[in-house]
Amino acid sequence: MKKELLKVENLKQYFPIKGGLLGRTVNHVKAVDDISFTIYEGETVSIVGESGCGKSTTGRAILRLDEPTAGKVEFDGEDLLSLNKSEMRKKRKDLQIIFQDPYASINPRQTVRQVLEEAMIIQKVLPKDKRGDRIRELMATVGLGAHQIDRFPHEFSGGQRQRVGIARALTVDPKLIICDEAVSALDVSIQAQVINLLKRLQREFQLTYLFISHDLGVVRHISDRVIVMYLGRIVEIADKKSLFTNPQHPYTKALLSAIPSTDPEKKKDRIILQGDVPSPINPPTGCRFHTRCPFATEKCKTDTPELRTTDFMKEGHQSACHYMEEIKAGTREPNYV
Amino acid sequence: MIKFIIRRLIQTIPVLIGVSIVVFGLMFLIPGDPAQIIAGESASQQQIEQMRERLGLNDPIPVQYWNFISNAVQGDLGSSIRSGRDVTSEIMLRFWTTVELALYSTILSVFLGLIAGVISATRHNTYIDSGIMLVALLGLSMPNFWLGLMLIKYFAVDFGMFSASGWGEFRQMVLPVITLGTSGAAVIARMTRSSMLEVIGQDYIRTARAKGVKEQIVIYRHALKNALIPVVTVVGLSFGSLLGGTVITEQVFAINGMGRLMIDAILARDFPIVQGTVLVVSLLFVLVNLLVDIAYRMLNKRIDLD
Amino acid sequence: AGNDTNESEDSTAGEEGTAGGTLIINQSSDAVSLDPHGSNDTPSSNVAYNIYEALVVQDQELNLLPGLATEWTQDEEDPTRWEFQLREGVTFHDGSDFNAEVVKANIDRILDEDVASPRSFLYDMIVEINVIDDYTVEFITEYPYAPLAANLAHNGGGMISKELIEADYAAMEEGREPGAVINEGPIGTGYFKFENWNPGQEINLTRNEDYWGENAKLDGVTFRVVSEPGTRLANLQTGDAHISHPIIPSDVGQVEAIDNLEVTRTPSVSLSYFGFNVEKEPFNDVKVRQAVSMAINKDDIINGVYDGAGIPAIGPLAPAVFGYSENAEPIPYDVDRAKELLAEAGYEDGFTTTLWTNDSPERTNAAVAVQAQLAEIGITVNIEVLEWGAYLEQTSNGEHDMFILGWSTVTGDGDYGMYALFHSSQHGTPGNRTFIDNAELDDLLDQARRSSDEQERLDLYEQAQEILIEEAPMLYIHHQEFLLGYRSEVQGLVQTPTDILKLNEVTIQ
Amino acid sequence: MSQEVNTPSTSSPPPVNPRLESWKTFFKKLRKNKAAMFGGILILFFIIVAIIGPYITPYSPNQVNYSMKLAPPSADHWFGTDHHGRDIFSRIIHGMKITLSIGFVSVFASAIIGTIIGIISGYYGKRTDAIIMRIMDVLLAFPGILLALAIVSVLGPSIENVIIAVAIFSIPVFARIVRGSTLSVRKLEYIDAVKALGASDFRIIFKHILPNVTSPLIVQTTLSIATAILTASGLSFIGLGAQPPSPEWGAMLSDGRSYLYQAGHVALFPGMMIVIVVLAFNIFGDGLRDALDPKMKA
Amino acid sequence: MSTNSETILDVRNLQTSFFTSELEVKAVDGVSFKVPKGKTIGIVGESGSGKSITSLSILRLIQNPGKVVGGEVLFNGENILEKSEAQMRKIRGNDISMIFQEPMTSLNPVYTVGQQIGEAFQIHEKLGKKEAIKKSIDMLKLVGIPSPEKRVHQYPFELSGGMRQRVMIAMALACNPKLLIADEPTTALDVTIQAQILELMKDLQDRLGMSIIMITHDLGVVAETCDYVAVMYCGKVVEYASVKDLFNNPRHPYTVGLLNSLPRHDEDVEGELEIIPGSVPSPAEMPTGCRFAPRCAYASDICKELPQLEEDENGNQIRCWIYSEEWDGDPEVNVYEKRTT
Ligand SMILES: Nc1ncnc2c1ncn2[C@@H]1O[C@H](COP(=O)(O)OP(=O)(O)OP(=O)(O)O)[C@@H](O)[C@H]1O
Ligand SMILES: Nc1ncnc2c1ncn2[C@@H]1O[C@H](COP(=O)(O)OP(=O)(O)OP(=O)(O)O)[C@@H](O)[C@H]1O
Ligand SMILES: [Mg+2]
Ligand SMILES: [Mg+2]
Repeated sequence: MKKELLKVENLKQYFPIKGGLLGRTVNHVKAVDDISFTIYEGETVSIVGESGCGKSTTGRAILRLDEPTAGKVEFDGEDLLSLNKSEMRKKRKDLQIIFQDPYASINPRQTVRQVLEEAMIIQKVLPKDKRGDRIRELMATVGLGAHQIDRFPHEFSGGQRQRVGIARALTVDPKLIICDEAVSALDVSIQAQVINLLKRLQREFQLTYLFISHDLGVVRHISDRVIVMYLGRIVEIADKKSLFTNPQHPYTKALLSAIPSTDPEKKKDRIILQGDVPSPINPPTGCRFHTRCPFATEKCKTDTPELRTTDFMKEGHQSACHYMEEIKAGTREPNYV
Repeated sequence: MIKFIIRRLIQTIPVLIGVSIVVFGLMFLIPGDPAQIIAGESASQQQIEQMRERLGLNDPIPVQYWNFISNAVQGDLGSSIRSGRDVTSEIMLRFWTTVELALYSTILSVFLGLIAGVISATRHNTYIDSGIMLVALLGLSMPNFWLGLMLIKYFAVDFGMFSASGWGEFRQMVLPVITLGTSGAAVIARMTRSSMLEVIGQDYIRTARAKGVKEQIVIYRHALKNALIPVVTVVGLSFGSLLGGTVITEQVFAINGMGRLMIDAILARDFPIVQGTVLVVSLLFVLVNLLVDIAYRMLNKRIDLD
Repeated sequence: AGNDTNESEDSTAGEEGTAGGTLIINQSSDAVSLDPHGSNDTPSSNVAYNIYEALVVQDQELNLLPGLATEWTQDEEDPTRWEFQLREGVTFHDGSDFNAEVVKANIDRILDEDVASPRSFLYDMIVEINVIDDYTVEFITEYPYAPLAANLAHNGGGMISKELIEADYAAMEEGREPGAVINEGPIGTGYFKFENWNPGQEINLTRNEDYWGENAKLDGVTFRVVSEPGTRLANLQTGDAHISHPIIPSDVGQVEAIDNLEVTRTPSVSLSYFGFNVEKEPFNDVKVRQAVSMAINKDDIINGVYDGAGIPAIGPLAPAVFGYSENAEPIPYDVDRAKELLAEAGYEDGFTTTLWTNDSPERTNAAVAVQAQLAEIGITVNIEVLEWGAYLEQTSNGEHDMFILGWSTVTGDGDYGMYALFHSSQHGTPGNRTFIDNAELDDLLDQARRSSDEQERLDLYEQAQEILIEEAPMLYIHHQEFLLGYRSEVQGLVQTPTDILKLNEVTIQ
Repeated sequence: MSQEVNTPSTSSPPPVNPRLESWKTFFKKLRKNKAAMFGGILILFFIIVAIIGPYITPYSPNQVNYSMKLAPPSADHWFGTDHHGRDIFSRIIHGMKITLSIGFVSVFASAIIGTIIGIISGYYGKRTDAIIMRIMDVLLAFPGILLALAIVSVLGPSIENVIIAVAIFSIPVFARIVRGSTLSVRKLEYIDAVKALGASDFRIIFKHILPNVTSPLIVQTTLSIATAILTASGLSFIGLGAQPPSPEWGAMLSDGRSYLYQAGHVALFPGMMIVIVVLAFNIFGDGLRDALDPKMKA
Repeated sequence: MSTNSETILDVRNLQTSFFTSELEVKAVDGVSFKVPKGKTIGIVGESGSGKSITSLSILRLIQNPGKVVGGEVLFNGENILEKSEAQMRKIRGNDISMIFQEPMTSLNPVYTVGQQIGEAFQIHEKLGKKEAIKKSIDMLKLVGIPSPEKRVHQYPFELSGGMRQRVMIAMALACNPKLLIADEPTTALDVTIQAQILELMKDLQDRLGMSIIMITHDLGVVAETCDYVAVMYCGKVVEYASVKDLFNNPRHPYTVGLLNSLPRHDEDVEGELEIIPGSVPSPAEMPTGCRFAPRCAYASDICKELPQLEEDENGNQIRCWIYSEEWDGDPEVNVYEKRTT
């Protein structure tokens, strides 16, 4: 019954680092290093993870905004990477992205109206005379007033710009939207409006989201499944409930424990991660998390753990840790110093 | 980047071949016969025929081109039809003069242009701005001969500060450099101004200010570097065109440069010299533009040339 | 300070200047070649004149005087045979002797097809040169040719060291251009020696201490290239140069107003003219040509365009040229008559024509003046400016209607002044760009060059000029005056009507 | 979820044509810019003078009168007379049309062509860029006079052809400037954003990159007008362009070269007019730039 | 508000407007609050309510066509708005520094991050270039950027969103400012890094007595870091309270609505999130009275008049008629009851 909408296989994205006066390539940033996952039609999959672990890069690579170094991206059964330019252009109607940085991603010389209208023109979504109404409707949808319609991006606040970005992505009625920190700059009430809207659209039009966010509250609210990334790799993937209630990977656990609480009185016992944060330029060998993992052993330094599932995990819940069982059983003590 | 440079240098070869073919083609297209020009208003048919024979002008054009190019590859650009002198030595005699003249003028125009442009931009829509831009436009619209002769009249004849002609000594270099530098300075000033205006409103300028950076540094470090791309382009263009075409200034200040050599040769249909100078100038142009592209990358690492 | 036309000549006789110093002459362009056989332009001639000498010399009035030849005769019996007696004891700057072999080598070289000298037309009637003895040489011409001596006086007949000629030939074997070696180190017998040449910039000459005659007074001469008239003037003012050769007419007033600067005006042997293409309508009708000639007020043009520097031309020859006729009746300035003539020719409403000029400001200005004057008689003239190379080619192809050119009778002989311009054998490149073809005229010109009798020649030329005025193949505008600016400290300067500066007597005070 | 938020805003403003609207704001900004208005009015004035001026000049532009040669400015001859005794003022008025069209048409033609070439080159980069830019290098390095001679010999002498020649000379200039700026904007994130919408290259180039290179483009265009007029006058000497006695300003200026010292006004007035025209275009260009800049105060 | 502790910044009735072609946009319309020394005050509120503009006004970095049209900003008792540009420069970056909201456009694209952070050291601590870079590396390490020695030589576009934001933070913290204005400093950071950064700020605050203005939408962050909170709506402060009071006893209807909209991370809530109905009024239709009134469930007649910011005995402030004598609506109204989370 579930239809595979997006299938990412062994995706890699390496950026060259240029050094020296003459800019030779001295190294690579392995921003995304061999990840695979599937998104089914009508569901919301979130990607969470450390900043810089390759979330945005994944999104961009799927859309071919940067040509991936290697891998396969299948959308609706079609291999996106093999499409030629004009085929890809048509495909883009179905695949949209809300950029992380709303200001940088809007042409500073266009008013909101122009931004939205352009999207419609490009994908020919509406006849000319209907566009004006649709623009106002979209504006209202994201909580912007009609009086702001002819304003330029720099005349908006950060959150307002982000809403322009959201409206733009919605304009063309896509099937899949990659929401890169789409609601992070919004105040909670607007955020709530937008999230409600996204969910409603999903219900009505079978929209699919790849939701990149740091706000685990939002993630928990909106997702069906969650992917946890660390340093260019997927370390855990599970349905929402399973992940929040039964996290397996030590990194996931650390992440969940760090969520700030809205209760000023509540003191939390956070898992404070030790050690230097490694860099994707020279990622650690073996398990990439081993440099900071309280459970790490010699094995973690040499052997790369695969995503796998255990009997105490729900179906579809996978995690990449050598010691899930031991940790679960409590036979492995964290070695905090 | 080294690969890039090497690739660009390799690209000069088709450029030079292209230039030489076009020059060759055009030289035959346009009316005028070197033999007749050398002879002047009168020359018997037979005499002209003799001269054409001697110069190899009666060969089919492809043969002539082949002769030229096969010699050129060996570094022999032939010899002048008019004077019989070696083309290479004719060019080398003037090469450095022209390069110096172009270089100094460019330095002057960059210096003046940048300062004027920046001041203008920071004082946007004030009297200072308008004043500077007025001067710049005057500088631009003034024909070189006019400016040159005026400078000569006042600074060479009346005040005796500088020489009116020649090249080599400081006294001789000042006036031509000013003459040539002025219009370049004007263009650079205008370019800098408008480009700065684009940049000054950006967020990162605000960030710099928020750091407590002195306004001067905000302008000259943070804004200017971002604004330089079009400026660098025009600097490259004007430097390039100075290398190829300073004829009027050279004439006014009696400077023995490549510009005049080239124009005289064109007018005299002295093919070998024309070919030689055009090739040298093209080579320089390609190099200058290579430098410009490298400068782009230095200014903005996001510009990816490979 | 102002100077009048002939004062320059007097200044030769002026107070003795002190010897020494280097004279700096600003020229408008560089010498093309210092091989006297290899160039045909005034700057080259001007420099070369000081290095090389010819067999015959012309004085101020273009009289022929002994040069490297002490005397010469044209055989009365066989007018194709000439004998020249050479000066003895003359050495070249390289120390080699000047003798009959040298003369033969030089003339042979000019006529050598491989050298392709642009001067060869001056001597191409010579079929044979015989060395009689060391200092006697015999020329055999194809037909009797009276002006030979005058032609030999031309700078193109300058004598080059024989060794140098041989070296030059040797270099030609190796693929170098003819004249390349000579150009690098010219060697003649003149009162100045070549020192160095920085092409495009300057040529330096030093005094020849071993000159056969009286040594030059200057230590040396520098010819500098300053093409901008304003800069030449500025250099003159600042003392960076002694002579500006030339100054432009519009600067005369200014130079005269400056204390230590002088101007000389030298009448020339040159002619400026507007040619008609007599093969094309409407200029194939002599009435039209006459009408145009009558409609032009030459004085207006001379004053307006040339600032008075010159005299109106009646025919093609300037007064100083041998063969000039004082009796020739000019076509009058008469607008009414011009209109009548036009009407007679069937153009009562005038016509439209084009006038070509090359990119010289003076010629363009003259064109504008003529255009305005012809408008008065209903002729609409469109001016087209052509670049020199194209101009020469297209006018010699006869593509023009009207055109402007000049002619300088450098040998000072009527043959040079008329043959190439008007003989029907000379259509096109050789000089006859009006394409006039008049049998009677041809005959006169042929006879005149063959006759060895001066008076007969003068008569023939007078007839020729009458025909030329009547036929009006061209509108003779004026005979230019050469304008020279110099600093007062320069003394003893002589400029010939052929635009040569004689420097042997010059001193700097 | 409360529906109020999602329904179209109740106070829907009257329908407006958005494009018209943005033009309106553009013109509004332009109108508010005093300098731009001044420049624009000057240009308009020149155009009017160019059209009706020739009917109202005091003298015929080609009226030769050697008795009045090089007369300084006076009540009779406001700008004096030239070396043919022609009234410079009348000549300037008559020359306005031809001069403006040379300056204007050639610059606009080359700006348009050069911009297209430059944007394509900068946007596609790589091979395309290399080939286009090398061709531009050839064109730049090429002696203009040779090209001009070729044009006269093939197309014959005419005003149109001088415009063609001048335009060809300046194409590479525009191409390089535009390409440089294109290189620096093509990687910006908002370009990615429209790409993600499926915009064609054509749209990206003309809608998103072009507006961001307008500023150097406007500067270069307005400046080139001066250069074009001066270049054209240089070409008239080899038969391209305005032939004597045409009162084209550049040619008048060159005529004055011989009289710079004793009758400076011959060169001064045409020179001054060129300055004023160039000034007008530049001021107008600046205003245009400001009006196009969304961050500039309206 | 505790009047006994020293106040480092006192914003009084600050007004900033943008003069656009049509009308005046009053982005900040009479904002007042105090920042006690060594404390953190949070500013939360409607997106577009003027939080960023307020902070920019404090630093006097408002650009054309914007203008501070009224009010006072007392920093250590001196009105910043009256200082000369030169004096202002000494304050900026050194005494008061700011983390901007847009990390991409706020970083200069043509300089490496090291150069940009190092500049602050060069200006205010007069360090040489090399030392400045060294200290920049330290700063990058401090904000948790991996392999800082390499990153320091990278350009902004080569970094991820979160890294850019941390570069901004490093830059702002470089010279140990007395007052830090952090405009959404952690939106692009994952929670572990966020915790680390907040820890770092706390640490600096403890060590150096730094005061912080924390602008954020993340109420969790507010709860964890702030001592006081100002809630803004439409260019005005509507509520100001200690963090405890605000979360435990929010009084303004808008504050309550805000808290209700929060998605939960600790339990699964099915269905939609709660929202505040209605939308923000446009400047043209700005109500003359309480600006929230059109969306307020309790609004009554008196709300057509503008309520004043009233301070209660705890130093908490509220701009709402409900808490005044004149209240004409339901006298039993209890806003807090509506709280759902
Ligand atoms: N240049 C400008 N011209 C006109 N209006 C502007 C300009 N800049 C900001 N505004 C308006 O000022 C108001 C306040 O903006 P500000 O950036 O302070 O909001 P904010 O509270 O920081 O919002 P966010 O949380 O979304 O960042 C907004 O409504 C915005 O539209
Ligand atoms: N154009 C680029 N050149 C070089 N490195 C890059 C480039 N773009 C991204 N990177 C690097 O790739 C890595 C992943 O970046 P990405 O933007 O995907 O992170 P992210 O997971 O989205 O982080 P954040 O949550 O902070 O936005 C980072 O280390 C970043 O420095
Ligand atoms: Mg990201
Ligand atoms: Mg903000």
